[in-house]
Amino acid sequence: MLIFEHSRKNRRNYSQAPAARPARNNIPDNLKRRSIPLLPEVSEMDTVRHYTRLSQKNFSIDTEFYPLGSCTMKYNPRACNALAMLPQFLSRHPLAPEDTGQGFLACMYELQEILKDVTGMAAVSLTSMAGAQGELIGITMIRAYHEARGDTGRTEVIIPDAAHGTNPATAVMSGYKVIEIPTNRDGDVDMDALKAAVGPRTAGLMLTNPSTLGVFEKKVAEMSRIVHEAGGLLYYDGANLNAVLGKVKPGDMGFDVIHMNLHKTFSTPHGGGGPGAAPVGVADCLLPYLPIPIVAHEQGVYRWLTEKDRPQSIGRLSAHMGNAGVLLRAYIYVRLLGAEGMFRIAEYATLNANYLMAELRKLGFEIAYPDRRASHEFIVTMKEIKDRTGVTAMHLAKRLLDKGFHAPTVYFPLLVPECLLIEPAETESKETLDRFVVAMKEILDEIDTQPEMVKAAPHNMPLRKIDDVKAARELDLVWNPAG
Amino acid sequence: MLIFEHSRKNRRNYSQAPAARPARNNIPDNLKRRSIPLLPEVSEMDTVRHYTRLSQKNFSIDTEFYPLGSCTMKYNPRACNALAMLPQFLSRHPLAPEDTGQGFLACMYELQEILKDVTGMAAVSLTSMAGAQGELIGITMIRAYHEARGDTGRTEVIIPDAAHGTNPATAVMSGYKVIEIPTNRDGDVDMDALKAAVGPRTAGLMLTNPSTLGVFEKKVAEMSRIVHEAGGLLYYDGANLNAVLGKVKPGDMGFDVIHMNLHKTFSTPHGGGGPGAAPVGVADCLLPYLPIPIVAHEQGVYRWLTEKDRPQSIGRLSAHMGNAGVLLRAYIYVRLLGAEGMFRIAEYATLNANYLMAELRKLGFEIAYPDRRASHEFIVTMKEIKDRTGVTAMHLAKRLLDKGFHAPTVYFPLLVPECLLIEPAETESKETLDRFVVAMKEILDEIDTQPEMVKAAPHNMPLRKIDDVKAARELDLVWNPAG
Amino acid sequence: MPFIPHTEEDVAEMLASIGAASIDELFDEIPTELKNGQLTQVPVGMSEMEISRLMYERAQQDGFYLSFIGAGAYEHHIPAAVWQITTRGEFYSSYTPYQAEASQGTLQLLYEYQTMMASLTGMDVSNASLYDGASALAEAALMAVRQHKSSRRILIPQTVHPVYRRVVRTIVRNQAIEVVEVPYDPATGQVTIDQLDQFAQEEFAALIIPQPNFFGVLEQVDMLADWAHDKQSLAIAVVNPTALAMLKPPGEWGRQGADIAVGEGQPLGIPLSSGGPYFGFMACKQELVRQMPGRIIGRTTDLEGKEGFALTLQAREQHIRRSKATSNICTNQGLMVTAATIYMSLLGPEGLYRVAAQSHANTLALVERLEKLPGVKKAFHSPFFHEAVLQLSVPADQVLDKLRAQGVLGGVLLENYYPDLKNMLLICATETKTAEDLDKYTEVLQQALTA
Amino acid sequence: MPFIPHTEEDVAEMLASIGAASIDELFDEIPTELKNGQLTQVPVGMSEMEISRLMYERAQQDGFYLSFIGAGAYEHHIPAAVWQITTRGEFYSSYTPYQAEASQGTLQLLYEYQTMMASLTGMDVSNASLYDGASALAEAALMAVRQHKSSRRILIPQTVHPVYRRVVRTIVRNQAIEVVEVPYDPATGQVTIDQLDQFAQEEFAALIIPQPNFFGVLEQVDMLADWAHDKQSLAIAVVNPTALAMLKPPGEWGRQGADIAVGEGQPLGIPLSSGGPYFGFMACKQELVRQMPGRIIGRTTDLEGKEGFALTLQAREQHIRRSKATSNICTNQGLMVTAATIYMSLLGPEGLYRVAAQSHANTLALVERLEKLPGVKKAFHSPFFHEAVLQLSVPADQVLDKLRAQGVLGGVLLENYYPDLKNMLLICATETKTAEDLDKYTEVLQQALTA
Ligand SMILES: Cc1ncc(COP(=O)(O)O)c(C=O)c1O
Ligand SMILES: Cc1ncc(COP(=O)(O)O)c(C=O)c1O
Repeated sequence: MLIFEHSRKNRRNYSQAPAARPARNNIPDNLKRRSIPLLPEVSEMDTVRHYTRLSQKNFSIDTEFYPLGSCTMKYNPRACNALAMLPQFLSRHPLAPEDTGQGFLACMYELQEILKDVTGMAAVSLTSMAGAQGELIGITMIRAYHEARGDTGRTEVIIPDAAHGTNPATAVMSGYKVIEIPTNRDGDVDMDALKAAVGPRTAGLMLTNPSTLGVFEKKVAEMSRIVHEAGGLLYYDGANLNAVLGKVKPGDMGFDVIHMNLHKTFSTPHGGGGPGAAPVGVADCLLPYLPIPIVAHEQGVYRWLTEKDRPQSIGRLSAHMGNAGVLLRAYIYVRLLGAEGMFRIAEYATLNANYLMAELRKLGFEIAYPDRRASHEFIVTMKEIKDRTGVTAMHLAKRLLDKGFHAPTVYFPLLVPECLLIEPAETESKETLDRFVVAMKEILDEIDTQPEMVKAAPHNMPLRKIDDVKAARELDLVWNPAG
Repeated sequence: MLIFEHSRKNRRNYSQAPAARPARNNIPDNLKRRSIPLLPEVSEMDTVRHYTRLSQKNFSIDTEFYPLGSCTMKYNPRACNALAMLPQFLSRHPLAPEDTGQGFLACMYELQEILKDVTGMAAVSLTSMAGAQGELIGITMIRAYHEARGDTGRTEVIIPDAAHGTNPATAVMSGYKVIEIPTNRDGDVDMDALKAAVGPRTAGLMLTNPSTLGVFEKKVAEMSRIVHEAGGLLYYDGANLNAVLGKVKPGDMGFDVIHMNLHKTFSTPHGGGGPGAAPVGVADCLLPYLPIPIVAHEQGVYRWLTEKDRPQSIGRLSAHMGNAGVLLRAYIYVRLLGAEGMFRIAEYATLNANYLMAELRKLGFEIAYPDRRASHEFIVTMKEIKDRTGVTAMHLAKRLLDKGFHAPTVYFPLLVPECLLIEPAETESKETLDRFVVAMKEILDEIDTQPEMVKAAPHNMPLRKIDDVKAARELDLVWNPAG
Repeated sequence: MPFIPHTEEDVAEMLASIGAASIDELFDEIPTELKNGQLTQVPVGMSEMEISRLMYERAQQDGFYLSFIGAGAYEHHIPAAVWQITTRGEFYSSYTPYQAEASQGTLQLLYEYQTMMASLTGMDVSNASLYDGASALAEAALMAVRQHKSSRRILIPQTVHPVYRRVVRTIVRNQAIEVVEVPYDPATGQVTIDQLDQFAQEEFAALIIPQPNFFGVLEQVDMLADWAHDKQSLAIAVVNPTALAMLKPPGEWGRQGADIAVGEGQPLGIPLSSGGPYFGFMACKQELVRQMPGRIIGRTTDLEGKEGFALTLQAREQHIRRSKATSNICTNQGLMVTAATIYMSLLGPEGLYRVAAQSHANTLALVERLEKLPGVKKAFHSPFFHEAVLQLSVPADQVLDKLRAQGVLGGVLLENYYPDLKNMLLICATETKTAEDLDKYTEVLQQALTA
Repeated sequence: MPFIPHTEEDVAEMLASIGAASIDELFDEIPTELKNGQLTQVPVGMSEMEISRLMYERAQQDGFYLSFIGAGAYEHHIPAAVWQITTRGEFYSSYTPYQAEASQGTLQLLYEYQTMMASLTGMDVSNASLYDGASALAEAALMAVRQHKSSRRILIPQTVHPVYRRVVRTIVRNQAIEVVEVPYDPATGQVTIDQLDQFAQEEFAALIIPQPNFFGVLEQVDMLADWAHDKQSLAIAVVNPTALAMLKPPGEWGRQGADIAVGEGQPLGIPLSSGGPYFGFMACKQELVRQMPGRIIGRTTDLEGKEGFALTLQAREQHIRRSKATSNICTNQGLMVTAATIYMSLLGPEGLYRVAAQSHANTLALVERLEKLPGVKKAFHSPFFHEAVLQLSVPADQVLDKLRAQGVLGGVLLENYYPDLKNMLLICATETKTAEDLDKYTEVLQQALTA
């Protein structure tokens, strides 16, 4: 039932609004609203009930194992939420004077310093509100760099075919042409293709390392040399930083600019689709172009750097300073972890992934890159199974839901057919992984004995398989009281 | 799965305890613990996941209609929870000096004054932690009153048969003998029986009004006269105060002492079985005996009255001052309601009950007291249905669960066979009541067409009917790792 | 009409169905002379915005302090997860789990709680909570009298929390049960065998044994339990649950173990909150289980044999047995036990041990620092857990006032409870206190003593 | 090892299964020279207890103020239910709802959100959020250019929030889109037809129309929308969602209505929180839906015909269309939209109207009081919603400092954004302000002006 179907004309929540319409109203008649907006008229209790019940229809980290590759679904510590929501933090206006926010700004400054250290970059801006925006900032800075040098012929950005969709989308949004290069059989970038692609039109290369194939790009140093020699810069998509946190620093790998998804590696919640935060780090060459605001610490006082301090800045990407509350959560998380905790994340995320890969291999699942270590994730391909039985990666994914596990990422990266990208994250226990292996074994058996049942999954969820073809064909995007 | 089954030896939550065992330990060897207590060793995430999932197995006001008679399951405003849990309130030590708690004490004092007004009593003590404890306090005060007058022959407390179980249990716990008196066909106390029961041994009468039969005891004034003339005092069990809040005051009905369940009428949450709070109000005659502490307001300062101020007090019932946090929630609730809001509660709770009674009667359900108005609750008896079909009140209750409604109270009060005590409360909308009526209609049809299915309910819950006979016969009260 | 969803049309339709002309008519069975409807002390309703502002202001007024007060309620770190889960609507707004199939969440949790508490206390079984530690002790006394049959007297040391003793007296007095107090040794702050032996010739249903006692001092629990059992009395332990992570559990006291263990559950994840809601715990030996008051949950199966949970032994309870129940208790402190169960799960055995051990070590360290100040000495020469009594050479109430002016709540004035114990402070430093906090206390106390 | 559940035995068993000797060995594909492992700026880990104390201290340091700052972020009462539900684990810790069957909670909520926003803006369809108001405006500009095809120029009045203009420029510049600014009438603080007509001969993909504008002033939106449409430009509305409860919605502006409406969602139940996370909303006409960036949810059915919800029109998005997507946006602000949806449900149409109307009335009342003070006058003679600009006769920065010393945040210095507008304050009084608050401001401003 939709919230609108609980609605009844003229019902009101008396506690939640001023007691009466005020007498004074100076809005000119021609600017007044005449229609009543379609907001529900529901009691407070029924609102609470409706949304509490809706929430129960979600899978989530707090209720299920969620091995969604490339998404780093790990535990979001409850302390981060509680402390970031202290009333003083929540009530602080973004334009309140800096001297009324020294406590908050201290957290932001320290977070910048910690992120610099962890990534090996020269400076960090916290402003970006998600990975894709971090990419846009990064590529915009690369453009600013070339422009500042009068190097205006660079119109291309090179991107491996395994890259996340945001990479090519960002390059285009930044006004570049995308040059896609292939991956070799081992899951590494094809070096010959890279060499062939670089040239005077190369503005830069975007790379995820470990890549979205779940392997570490071993020749990253050589790639860096090739691109730099061609006059391009290197962008690091830090979505997979969790796999190497503290162990390998993007700065040491030769990257000029990076973003890190705090909503992955630094465990801020995904919230059903954000908000995230994706601070951007730069090497010295890009320092002048960093977006504002940035927190400075001068004579014991924290303050925002603005355009005045940073005349070459590419500018601003949000009305204020980005997703401050998300940054606070990440700050609390890193302080809980401490330096030792950082390394351990990478270690145990990697251990979990390699263990799960080993166990699934033993069951007979085909590993896409069988000769490689898993980073914090790995790929199973269902190609052979599909050819044999007709059961696809998506069928298996839906059947996993029936067994109380969220599905892995399916059909990404695009180059591996019928792929399941599986990322268990370090916060899952061996027992949970073992239970997942049991479920995968059961499904493997079911595929043999009752493939049609598997194809018709899910069976135990509140709804059966949702018809998304119909959703796109018969667009129904807003509710209409007329029905 | 039990939390213990997620446990693994030597697993720890590093964030939740000091980083190491301290070096110093002066506990003598013979007083030290040698065994490791059976607390689970589970990660923070798995703890969160386990208890989040457990919570989802509950019905609750926030998820379902819960017409549990005598329990007043109404909306517990979320603001009450949020504001009572402000960190300063939570962190305040009960023995912190009063001048560090004037904000808190102001709330308590104002709550006392409001409750006095609402009940028409001379004074109120907030100390009692639940209805049953309020009763114990009340009867203890009655004893103190008689004792102070040297009136020591009074050994009996009179209680109608419709009374809640706590009433007779309290009387016995207070050292009295219970004299039970019957109810007449109309649901009122049998006045002749009352007259016959009173006498020089009568310490008092305990009465719920409206009674647990869902009707208003019309002759309450006469009952008061009879008991008082016999030298006894009148106790008001305020569990049903919601039905008459502000409309009729127990003080005006002639009661000498009352308790009110804040966890019913004043909407503090039930929490799966408490905590509650049940302030006790007294008429002048019992004033000296009130339990401490009580908040006083003197020269602009709030302070606790102690035994020194109140030498005749019966004493204390809790280590501190009762369930302070619950009282704060009730305070916030009454301030949200205001005077107008108080009356309205009684009005709409009564409207909902009478409407539901009328609709169920139309369906063919038998109303136990068909000639009476419902107070905020009413009784359906399944006697005829049971005799005809074998389907009992309990069967119907379980079948309601299947349809997403919590069951009414069954088999209480004891004097009505196969009873369903139904209390919808004022916060439910007409639409919800109508949906409940539809469900009751469906069950009525099912009883005719497929009684065995109804008897085997529930069918749609995570578990089928629980075997509570086995629970009592093969006692399993603690988990044993050996199995 | 806050929280009332009815529209005018709804009301009209409902009245029509009932066949009444107005809502007022529904009250027509109430004698007119009883109808009042005048509220003079209830202010007009506020919006949520308005009450929020008021409550924030009052909370700000009360502020935060650096507190060294214990005396039965203890400041411990509470993991954020505890209350975020506990206040989920499904726990917060559900009733007592009478309908088992619709309450498996609460029921399973309570069963887990029972298991944890039974193990922590070293007893066979636990109930699912009582109101608080003081009333739990009173219930234990009543239980002992029911069990013992021949004596209606309870022996209670003066080292038991004074308010607990007061509560016990208030409650048991009605049933003509006599409470006899045992003095303590002024040098050690403990009950000794000599003091007990004054009562050697008398019969008692039970001896109550606190561990640690109100002074924070550790009692000779083995000796006390054996003394009780030697004279056919029950031994009732009243214990701090945090301390049990370090201390011998009641079930192992003496040759037979205590018969009943009760205490205040607040240290297990419950905020101080000006004194409540907390919860009382009670565990006992198997043979006493049918005498136990309060809810008890049993593990059982459903129709199809699947594991499930239900209230059990309800024949002890008022809603079934009415005047023959073991107690009148009905609503108890379910939500607090929810929090405590999550707290214990998050801490685990090692975590709880460290909390206890760090609290112990902090208090040791604090006492050591303070003892070095001129005019301060320990009042009792006994081992203590995480509280200790200090004897000051100057008026202690004035010292406390001075500390408070510096933002420090320096402890409890013992004189309020023991009129003879002049200028003594009961102090406590749990694991929440840092070395700087201890220094701060030392510093402000030094100033207060010299100023 | 915070948040890592592995015991030593687990690790040994797992390594054995993998066939590796150590965890380190799992990193053997990483070239040794790249391995670093030195962290010098990351402090040692804290326990939750320690970080809690630190964060409480920092929060206390920042404190509370009586604030009259608006300028794009507004203090409104947020019902307690909003965030108690929003932070439930099932909303808080779930991912983007790719697996529809396991995400019906989030999906249905977003569909409800789309319905509310489409209606509030008077548009046909809404997406499920963008990052914030400023970036939403930039996306709208890109969308207009995509749609318009022949012009790559955007016309934007200087009455649009100055930072929004900066963000638009940062983002669209990469695609060689030109941003042209329209001046405003200094007397009214509005864009007039005269100013616009300077650009009558040029081609633009879109005209951006703020309502209210940055000065709080109401623009002549019908005229502006018609002007844009007359020259085949799109009309992009950038609006305050609270104001829409009172003001004509973009869908009804002029003869055709605006084509795209965007804005900052923060006023709908999102805490100020130093600037984020907020969310950007975007609604548009049906014919533009395939140009819209961001997630869109559609209602559909399951295998058995039951109503269900799913992400739809994914061919617009980067994860399907990669370089041909309408935008690179992926993660957006889902949880904020969850809060906003609950907020709008709790307020309802009348509640939101009253919030808007009371904010408007409070600002009217405040401006009236302040205007009476010598040295204070209104800067613009136009109707305003809940913000207004005051011209002071003395240095405004010093006045603000004096107010702050009294606990009052007196507004924003306009000079920071418009260097020509000296000694002007942009002030705002939402429904959270009482008559006493307005008096307080009046009083401290009077003192500041005279002292
Ligand atoms: C590899 C990779 N890059 C970039 C992104 C984009 O990050 P965001 O969703 O925060 O915009 C993602 C997100 O899933 C990703 O997995
Ligand atoms: C009529 C009546 N009296 C007394 C009580 C006991 O109140 P409590 O459960 O708060 O002890 C109840 C509780 O259900 C009740 O319904």
